[in-house]
Amino acid sequence: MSPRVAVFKFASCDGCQLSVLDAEDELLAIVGAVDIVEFPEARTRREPGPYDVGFVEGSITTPEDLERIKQIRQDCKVLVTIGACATSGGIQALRNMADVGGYASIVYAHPEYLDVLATSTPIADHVPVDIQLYGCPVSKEQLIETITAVVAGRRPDLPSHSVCVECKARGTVCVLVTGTPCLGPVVRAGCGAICPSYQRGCYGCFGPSSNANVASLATAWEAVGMPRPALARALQGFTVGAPEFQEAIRAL
Amino acid sequence: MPSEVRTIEVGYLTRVEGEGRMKVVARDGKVEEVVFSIFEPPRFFEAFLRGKHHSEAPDITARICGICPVAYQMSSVHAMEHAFGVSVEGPLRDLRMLLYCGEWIESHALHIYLLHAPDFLGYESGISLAQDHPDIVAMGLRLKKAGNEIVRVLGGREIHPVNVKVGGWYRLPTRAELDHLATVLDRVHDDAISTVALVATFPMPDVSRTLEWVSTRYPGEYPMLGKTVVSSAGLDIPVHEWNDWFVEEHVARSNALHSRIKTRGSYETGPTARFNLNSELLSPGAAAAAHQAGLTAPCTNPFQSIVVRAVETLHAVEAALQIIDGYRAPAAPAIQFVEKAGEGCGASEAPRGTLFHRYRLDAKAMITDAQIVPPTAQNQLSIEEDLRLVLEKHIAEPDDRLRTILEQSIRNYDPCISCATHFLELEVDRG
Amino acid sequence: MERRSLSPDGIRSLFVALQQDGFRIVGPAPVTGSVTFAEVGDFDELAIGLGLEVGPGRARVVESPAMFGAIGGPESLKRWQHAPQRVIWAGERGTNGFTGSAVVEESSGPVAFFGVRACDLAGARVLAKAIRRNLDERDLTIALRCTSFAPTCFCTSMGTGPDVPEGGADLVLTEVAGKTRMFVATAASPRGEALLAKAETKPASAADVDKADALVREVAAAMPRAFDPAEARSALAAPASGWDEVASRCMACGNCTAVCPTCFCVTVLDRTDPTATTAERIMRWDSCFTPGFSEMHGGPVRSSTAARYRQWVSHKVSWWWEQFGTSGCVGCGRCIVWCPVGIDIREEVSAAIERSTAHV
Amino acid sequence: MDRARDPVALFAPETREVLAVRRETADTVTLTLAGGGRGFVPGQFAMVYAFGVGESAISLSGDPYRSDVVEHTVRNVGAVTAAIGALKPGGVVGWRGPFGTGWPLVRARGGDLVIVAGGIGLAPLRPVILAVMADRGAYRRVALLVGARRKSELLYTEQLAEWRARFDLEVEVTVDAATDNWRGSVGVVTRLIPLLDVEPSRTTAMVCGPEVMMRFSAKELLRLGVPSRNVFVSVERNMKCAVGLCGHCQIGPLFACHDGAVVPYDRVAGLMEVREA
Ligand SMILES: Cc1cc2nc3c(=O)[nH]c(=O)nc-3n(C[C@H](O)[C@H](O)[C@H](O)COP(=O)(O)OP(=O)(O)OC[C@H]3O[C@@H](n4cnc5c(N)ncnc54)[C@H](O)[C@@H]3O)c2cc1C
Ligand code: SF4
Ligand code: SF4
Ligand code: SF4
Repeated sequence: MSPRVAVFKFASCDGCQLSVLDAEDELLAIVGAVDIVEFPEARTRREPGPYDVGFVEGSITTPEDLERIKQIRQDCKVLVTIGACATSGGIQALRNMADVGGYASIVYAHPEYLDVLATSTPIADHVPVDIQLYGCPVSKEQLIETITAVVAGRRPDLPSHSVCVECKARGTVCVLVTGTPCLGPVVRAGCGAICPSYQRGCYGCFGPSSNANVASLATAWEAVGMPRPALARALQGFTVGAPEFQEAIRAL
Repeated sequence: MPSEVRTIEVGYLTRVEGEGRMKVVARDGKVEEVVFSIFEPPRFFEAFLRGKHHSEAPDITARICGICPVAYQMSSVHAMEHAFGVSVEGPLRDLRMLLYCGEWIESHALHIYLLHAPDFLGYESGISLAQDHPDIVAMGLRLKKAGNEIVRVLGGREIHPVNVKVGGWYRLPTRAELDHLATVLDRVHDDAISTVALVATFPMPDVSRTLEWVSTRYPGEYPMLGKTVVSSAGLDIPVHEWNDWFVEEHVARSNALHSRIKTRGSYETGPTARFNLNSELLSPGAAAAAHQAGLTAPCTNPFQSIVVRAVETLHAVEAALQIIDGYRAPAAPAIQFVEKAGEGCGASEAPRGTLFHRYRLDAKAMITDAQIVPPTAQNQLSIEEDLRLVLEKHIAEPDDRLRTILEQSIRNYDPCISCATHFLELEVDRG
Repeated sequence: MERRSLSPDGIRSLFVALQQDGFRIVGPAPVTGSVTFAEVGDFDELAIGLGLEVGPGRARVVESPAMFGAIGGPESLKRWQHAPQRVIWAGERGTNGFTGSAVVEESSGPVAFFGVRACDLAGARVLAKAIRRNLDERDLTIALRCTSFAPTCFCTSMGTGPDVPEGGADLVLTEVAGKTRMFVATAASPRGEALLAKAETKPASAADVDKADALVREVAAAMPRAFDPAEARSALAAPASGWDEVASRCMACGNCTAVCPTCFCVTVLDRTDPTATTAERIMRWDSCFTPGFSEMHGGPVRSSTAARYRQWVSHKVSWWWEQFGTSGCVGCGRCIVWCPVGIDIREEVSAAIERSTAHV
Repeated sequence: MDRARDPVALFAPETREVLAVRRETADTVTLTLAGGGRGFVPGQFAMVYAFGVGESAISLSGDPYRSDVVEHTVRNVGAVTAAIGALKPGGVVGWRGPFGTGWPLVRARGGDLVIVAGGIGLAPLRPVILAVMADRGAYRRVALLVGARRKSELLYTEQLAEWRARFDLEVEVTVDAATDNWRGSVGVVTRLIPLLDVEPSRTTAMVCGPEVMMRFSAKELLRLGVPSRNVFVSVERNMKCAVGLCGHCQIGPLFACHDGAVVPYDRVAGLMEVREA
């Protein structure tokens, strides 16, 4: 019997689950190999759990979410979080930083009206997660790799090293060494090093790599005219909620 | 005689982008309540845009919606350029249109084949449609892939592309990249034509209504990157006068703002509105295909929006080919400008309709205030009016069938709920 | 062998001769932000009159008085010798187990490596030993002796340049940049000679030859000494401590290993189709700086950045000798230029030598 | 490049049928694969490939004198070993080998032999025991010290019992924790080394197990007086190719895949003593 797969959504832009439908070449083969029994964005037929694999997009932002994710965890044998929202709270986790901008007060002005939590948090803060796919959005290739790896019983190839490894393999000239600020050295690979190949620095949508050394990167940024506060600002993006970046922002 | 009350509720609308629900109540054959509401949790984009540098807006606002990120990038860069008193024209603008063509093709093909066609053909999803009609879905996927390929080549990736910036681009495409796109588009040109013919054969519920249609306009072009806003009731204003004419309101049951035209009420934006206001500006092939499909402006049957979408897809394929053909690389990937304080407005045509952005910037070109009006919020009232109409017309149908038609009529708008819940302030009327 | 001289037009004719002989040509080309080896289809795609101003963690394109003035671009010959990623095996599940076979690399035509320097050639020789694969015998190397050097260069310390050793290339060019650009050419193999015969050349005057040789000698004399390879070999033979300071700067990003012409490490990955009926094994560049590199169940053997940096440097300048009878470092300086934080292997090795002698 | 001599051909496995599967412990099985070991030396390993999942270095654990089949004892610790461990008779794996160095049986002849195994480390040493017993007269005293975490994790229990019953083989088994009605020796295996009745200067020692266990065993053996050049250990490192091309298995100047896995302790003592992490 083919594995029963479900796709769930929390606070998000839907971009990550759309990546499933963006796998045009593989889509029909995938739906032939796995049974997508729960995927409200794509099908009306809906089936309750248990599921073999559950893909979760989005961050936890409401009290109901807290309950729903626990149920989903119980229903799924393998739980895969997809994207920056699900793995680090997403861009909406900017609200977690009390000192940023005036919008926290917008949330708190009428808290009684809100069924919204003061924070946007990653799924793994609430339930154990088996596989994490990073990125805003996730990489289609990594998504396909994960699905095929689960079908084959393989460990998916999801490296935690820096973007630079992919950047060099691709043959892009380093934009940082040639004068443009880039977060690549402290950011997790997976996208294929897109930004440098478009002549801009990596802006970190895959979150921190393992062994991320932001303090050292600060010197490289200074060398291209970007002082420490600029680096701190740059880290306040789509993976602002990652603890390594939070810590680095405080230290900078 | 006890009165008969029928309630049809769909707690979680499927095959739409985001989380919404629908409820209609009829008493003794009379429509009593019609609600299309949005419960997707808000993400407070306009709030956290405050304090961000203007250059971050295209990347940040893209994350409002994974299905139309290009639209957000376009409306935001136009608003910023308006604030700085510059405008991007010539080949840099053409490339923006090319990127937009990619998004239209991708988004329309997704909606037509995977989300909407199943309603007309009696399937619960594109996935099950593919089981019986693999050729049809394969054709849709080919088209979708071609659209995505444009966005990937110009933007770096299909969703949340990275190459758009205020003033132009980070990197210009190479001739080889554009030639590759031309080949890709040539290959799906026939698919785009066949798509119009195919959807024109779909059985349509027979409903007709007229309302005020709104779209942007740019002289001589089928609208994409608009300069003015026009309507079927004679509105014709520069984009920056948007707030003088349109107003957003809070509605209790929804996590989104509804908009209406001041003093007039609901209106529709999107493919049908664009077509009704600009059909003479379609590419020759698209105009011919529309004619052959029996589609004429004004199109008053909301269910025909699927045909309009197919026509626009063909238009985008042809427009893209024309842009590639005429492209001459400009000297620099972006124009120079001086950052300054001010306010700027921009609007463009997301696949689902007009997307309006307005920003206020301080002296360091940091955002102090942002306003985003996405198409689905604008259409919410007309969606409800359509539901009412359809309900009245089909009230005799059994519940299951009725529910299907009602859901289908919501999908006529290809609603994008993630977009609709961007909002700034929250004032929820809990009755 | 007789030495000939070529004008810039002569160089162009050499290029055209290569094209006519059916070579794919890899030479110094302007790529956004730098000048580096790339495949070019036309002589005018070469980086003519461009140089690189490089330093630790820094590179900028500048104008150059020389026709080919750029030293230190990120690409060596490695990309053409040892592809970043390739499928090495493909198989299919059958009713009875599976079948499969090795995917041996298809030749995409012989390559002419144009304008390669002594350190690039040394890098290719060292890499060939590690991957047990020489350049294709149909490939051709047209070397350029260095008449200037970058502040990151240390080929003289490693004994790899600036002169091209005998048999190191098919054709050796030396650019004499003056009011008029001129090249002295020496055919170093019969194929090099045949190629030269097809180009517009004239006999080189003794003065030109002397000038060319003097320029190369001047470079050799002027290049500062980095460290003594023998000392480095013994100082780094046993793992010692002292790597925490460099580890505080190193980002474990892997740029150094990627640009190093001799770093050869790869990983092997598996891929399947959605139904797991076909499978592929993929070989891809890896780096001793990645966490997966030394992974055993329970975690990596070398988890700290200090351990990874030590592994890299020790392997390059010490253990390589035992494995392949040569230093793994050829002194090209690429790892210094392309390390985003400018970590300088010369300084780190010197410091390690100092630490080891201080211990004794 | 000389494409004809592309060394990736070295990566291509042959296919082998699983003839038998014997469960050793909850997470460990011994597989019998069709086809011989190509004259492997005890201590050598093969790369065993599970289709679509990946390849792992697995020691040859069977009788070196059999030329029709090979045996592998596999502990399930991850994806590849799980897939291999789940195979049933009739299943097929990919196989390349044998690779690496072997235990120094020739050198051990005429002297005393001490074999120290911890956990799965007994697998590469079983061919040694089988070879020694087939030629028992060639060695003087032979001692086998086996450690496991608990009784239920002991490998080859039936065979161990047979070996213990022999008079020409000294077998000591110890567990870290006395569970499952264990009535034998308790404690780490290294504690048994000082009690050995061997002539140290004429002793060859072969040690395989977790890295710490090998380090402490080696120390005890040296303390007993066994010359360091006579102590052999097996170094395990992440291996992606087994033919010296991937670079992963390096430990100092050694490639564990062809300079090892079996190495004289004095070659790696310095490397094993400095914590690499
Ligand atoms: C020379 C040698 C002989 C071996 N003999 C045996 C044996 O007889 N029986 C047995 O059960 N195991 C043996 N192993 C260990 C076995 O190779 C690993 O347990 C196995 O590779 C783990 O792979 P996995 O995918 O199941 O686990 P995972 O934990 O999913 O593996 C993840 C990664 O780590 C690497 N890895 C993890 N653990 C090890 C390890 N201990 N050694 C090397 N690489 C590792 C794998 O290559 C893989 O890349 C031997 C290892 C070596 C080097
Ligand atoms: S991670 Fe990014 S792309 Fe994915 S759902 Fe969140 S905002 Fe969208
Ligand atoms: S451009 Fe960025 S990602 Fe690429 S190598 Fe340089 S620092 Fe790393
Ligand atoms: S030395 Fe430099 S290039 Fe190498 S891993 Fe460290 S930071 Fe990266």
